[in-house]
Amino acid sequence: MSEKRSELVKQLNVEEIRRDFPVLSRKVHGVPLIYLDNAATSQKPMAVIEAMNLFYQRENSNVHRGIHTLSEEATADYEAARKKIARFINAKSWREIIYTRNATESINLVAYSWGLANLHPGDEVLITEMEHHANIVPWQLIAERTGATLRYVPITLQGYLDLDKLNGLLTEKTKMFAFTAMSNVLGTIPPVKMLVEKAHAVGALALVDGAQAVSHMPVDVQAWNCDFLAFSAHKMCGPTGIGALYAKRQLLEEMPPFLSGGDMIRSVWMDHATWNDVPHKFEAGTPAIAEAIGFGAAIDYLQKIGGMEAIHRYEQEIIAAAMTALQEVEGLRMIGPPPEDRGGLISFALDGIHPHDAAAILDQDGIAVRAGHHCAQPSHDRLGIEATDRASFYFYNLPEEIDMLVRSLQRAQAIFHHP
Amino acid sequence: MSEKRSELVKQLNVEEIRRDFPVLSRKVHGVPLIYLDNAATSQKPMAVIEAMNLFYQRENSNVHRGIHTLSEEATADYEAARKKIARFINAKSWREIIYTRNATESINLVAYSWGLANLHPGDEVLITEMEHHANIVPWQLIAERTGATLRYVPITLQGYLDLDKLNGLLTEKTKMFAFTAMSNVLGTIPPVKMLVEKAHAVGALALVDGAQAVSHMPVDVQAWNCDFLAFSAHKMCGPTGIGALYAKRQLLEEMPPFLSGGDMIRSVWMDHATWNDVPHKFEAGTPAIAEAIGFGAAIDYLQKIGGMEAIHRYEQEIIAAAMTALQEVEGLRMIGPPPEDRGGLISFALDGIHPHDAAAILDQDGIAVRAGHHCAQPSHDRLGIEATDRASFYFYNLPEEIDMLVRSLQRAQAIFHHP
Amino acid sequence: MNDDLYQANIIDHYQHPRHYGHLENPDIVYHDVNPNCGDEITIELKIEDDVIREASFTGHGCSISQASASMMMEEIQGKPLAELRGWGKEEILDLLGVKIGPVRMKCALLPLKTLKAGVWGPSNWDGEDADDM
Amino acid sequence: MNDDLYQANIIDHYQHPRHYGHLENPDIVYHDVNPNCGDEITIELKIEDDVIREASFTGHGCSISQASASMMMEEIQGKPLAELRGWGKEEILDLLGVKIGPVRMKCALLPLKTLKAGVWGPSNWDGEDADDM
Ligand SMILES: Cc1ncc(COP(=O)(O)O)c(C=O)c1O
Ligand SMILES: Cc1ncc(COP(=O)(O)O)c(C=O)c1O
Repeated sequence: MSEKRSELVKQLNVEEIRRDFPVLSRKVHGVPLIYLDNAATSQKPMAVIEAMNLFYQRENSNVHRGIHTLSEEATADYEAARKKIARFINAKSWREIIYTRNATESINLVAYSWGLANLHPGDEVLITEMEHHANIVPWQLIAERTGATLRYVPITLQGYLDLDKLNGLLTEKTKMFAFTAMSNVLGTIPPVKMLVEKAHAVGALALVDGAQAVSHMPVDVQAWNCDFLAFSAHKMCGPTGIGALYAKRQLLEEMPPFLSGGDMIRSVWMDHATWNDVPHKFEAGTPAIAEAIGFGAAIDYLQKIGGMEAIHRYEQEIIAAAMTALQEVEGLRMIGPPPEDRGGLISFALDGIHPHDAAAILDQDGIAVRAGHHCAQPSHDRLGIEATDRASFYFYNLPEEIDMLVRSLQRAQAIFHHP
Repeated sequence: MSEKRSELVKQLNVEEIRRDFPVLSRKVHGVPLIYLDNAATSQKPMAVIEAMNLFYQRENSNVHRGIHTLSEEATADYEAARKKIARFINAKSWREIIYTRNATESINLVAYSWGLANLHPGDEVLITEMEHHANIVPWQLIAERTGATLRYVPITLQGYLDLDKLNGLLTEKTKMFAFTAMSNVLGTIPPVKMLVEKAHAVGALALVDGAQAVSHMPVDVQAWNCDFLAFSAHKMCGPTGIGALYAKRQLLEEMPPFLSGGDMIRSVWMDHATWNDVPHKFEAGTPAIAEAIGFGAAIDYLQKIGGMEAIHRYEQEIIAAAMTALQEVEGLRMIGPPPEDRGGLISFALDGIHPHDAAAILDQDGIAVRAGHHCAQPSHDRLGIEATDRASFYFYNLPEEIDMLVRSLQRAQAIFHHP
Repeated sequence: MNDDLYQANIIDHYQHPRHYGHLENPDIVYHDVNPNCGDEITIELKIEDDVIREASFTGHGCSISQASASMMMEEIQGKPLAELRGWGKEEILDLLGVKIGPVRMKCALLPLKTLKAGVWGPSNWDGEDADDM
Repeated sequence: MNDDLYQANIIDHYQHPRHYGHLENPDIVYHDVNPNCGDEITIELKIEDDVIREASFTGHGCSISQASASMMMEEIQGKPLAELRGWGKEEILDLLGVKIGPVRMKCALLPLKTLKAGVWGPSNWDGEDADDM
């Protein structure tokens, strides 16, 4: 590994990149932090923190409605960030980007606005067994409210979508096919473009949950041709409190508003109101202004360090190395597909050790992983596993952190099996 | 004024307080900024900015689901902020505080969750003509969806609620009475406690829009006995991207969820899900973690500098002085009640000068005010005014800024009337 | 261009708008507002052989939006539609003769936006609001 | 108290839980889960004259939640309900004998929470989750 390691690390300049992240020099329990919980949320570089500080210290003001200088500057920066996001995923227009709190709210927006207006008894919404709760529960609730039926594409024991079953499930009854572009448990990257095509072939819309994909690989909504894409800033070096929904402009024009209040209206009379242009029609009240600016700074940062293609390649090498190394740990079972079909995360179970206990022991060694069902109970149920530990990498993780992970897991084995 | 001025300013230590706000030493168009747009959003002290920086630099992590140290610390700080908010408005329990993006989302949450479940044809929702669009449009949309009827308490030409009409409007048909505790256009502070009592007397719930009140005066939800209270952090020295909904616990237990996804569930099966305890039941997906911590820091700051009682008193003196001084400006018409019945803001119109033009001229002198209908079209319609300029004060504004405002308005008069 | 918005000619057009009022039997009447600030413009046109024979407006709002409408009205009387089709930001700013920041730009362009939407449909606006990426 | 969670007795109770399984005709069966991590406990009780005559549990989850259940089971056999009513955090931490941070606290207290909810109703829990302001 060591030779390849240095090549790999040089490629992205990881040693230098790490200096941009103050938290990465922190110690926990007296040892250096090894942060492997990136699928839950990523760390933030100084460039992002400082962009928000600058906003608060120089031009903090409300947007859109102000004539004074601060408000003009704040509005310009807030809207410039939207354009960065649009370009980042190759949207046709900045009007196709709606700011939300997170990927979860983005999906809820579609479920409430599009779903309540367009779903009827007999209609079907198709999701998959590898979805995050964010792409399950909103559809359960909207199906219940509208009388539509929720169906699932099953997953195979290897952690792939069972594409043989797809044709039977995707019918003219299907009005929406909503699926993740990268599973946050299995790591699986499904064939998004093909799935969108299949949805469109039966007249369904396609919503892609990009919470993991947009943070970890190049995404091009025009190439995918998806109708909606949901993602969060906090998983891609951006701040908490902001996410985005991409939607094709025509759909946004047709959809009724979701949240309502100031800024999303054109005019308000006592008995009714008319709506502002898209995307503003979907953004009610004072938005997360500093956070939007931080989101834009995060995108600048990702591009500056090498771009999503390089980041994705780096993570795929890291995950291949990790999966090889983890085979050394006795009684460790990994779930999901081989490295070439997955993103930079790996979920595993240890014989006789509950994932929480393993995570707690790793924490004593400074290693942060997540334990549980990772907000994806159905995929765990399907694989017959109650919970797992998940190690998830980002471009600032070093190959030697894998070795530390392996050693700490071996310590856990010793504690439980030779107490 | 000058003698009283120094007493007043000493009371809160305003000169010193101003140093906590980096933006207040900024220049625009070459002259020092005079920020009188506080009703739109307040400025942020370093203590708030730094609390968020510290989070990002030391313990950034996702909350609730993590076993590792960073997640444990982040969760503790995120929940500690909730308790600060609960105590700040004297809620009975931290479980009564739901984090939202802003006051607007707080009201939408009630409209969707409580409203869709409880409103039926024939039911009435009562609001007032002095509401912000955030407390109008959600009720219009929910009324349309449920068949309920929306009614308005009129306002008098002096800018008070027309309480004589209230008894006729508040009937057993009324299921919800939603009103602001401080008008963002007129400044009016209605008798909240009495209005809540009247709502309860007919069996209606009472929602208080506290977007202005919570930022500018002491608020005690137990004394008011309101069922819901909506407010935003960004108007009270906190960050953008976070607000809160207070609701009596019993109501929260009974209400169905609104947004859904991770963190708000107890268990998810393929066909249904069960809910987490309140308030988590209403918080879906990764929350605005840094922002919640910043919100907590803002509350600490407001209390440190003297508390809401002192702030309110200071603003009332400022506004009394401002209203006296503005009488010097020819052709200036102020709207709303006298100083003793209002918060620290004043909306006015100038003869023959559109509010946008006045605001643009003030901006050249470094003075930031808002121009327009301030997201309250119905109250403008009622008073027969198309738009106004609004100067809104906070505890860091100085009495001499009033003099600058007056002088700049006189300059606007000269430009338009003696060009 | 002048740095100071409030030139005498702008205030003059604002205080004494040209072609303000209604036409008899207009061929096109179109109304638009600026949602952020409430400026309103209604444009009325009589069109013959793809030429504007007569144009007038009504509305209210700030001096920039109303002066822009008034100046544009003077300019378009008798103009072939084909010529107007190419109009954008520059033509309006030339008329106004002052520098305009991003916020007031919407005020300045509202009359042209209303005109173009009235003649060629609302999706035909490609001025300041356009999808410039 | 010991700083290190994973003491031999905890692992022993986890690997060999006492009173694990079902009772015949239990008077009370109550189930609860820890929504954040998925620990589950079902408690079964036979009660006579306000005394626990027999208690057992089933469940799955981390060593802390299961060892806590197993240790609590040993302790409550034959105990009057009146005595258990006063139990809280301290009693459980004494049984476990290790220091427990805020996150794992929920695991440690889940068995007691389930027991108290089963006997006196869900609103009767005033342990770690209580509304301490
Ligand atoms: C009275 C009132 N209600 C509601 C709001 C909406 O607040 P926000 O934009 O933070 O949601 C405001 C602020 O503009 C307000 O002044
Ligand atoms: C695949 C997937 N979808 C959705 C989400 C929800 O993201 P957020 O919590 O930012 O809304 C996540 C993150 O946890 C995820 O991994």
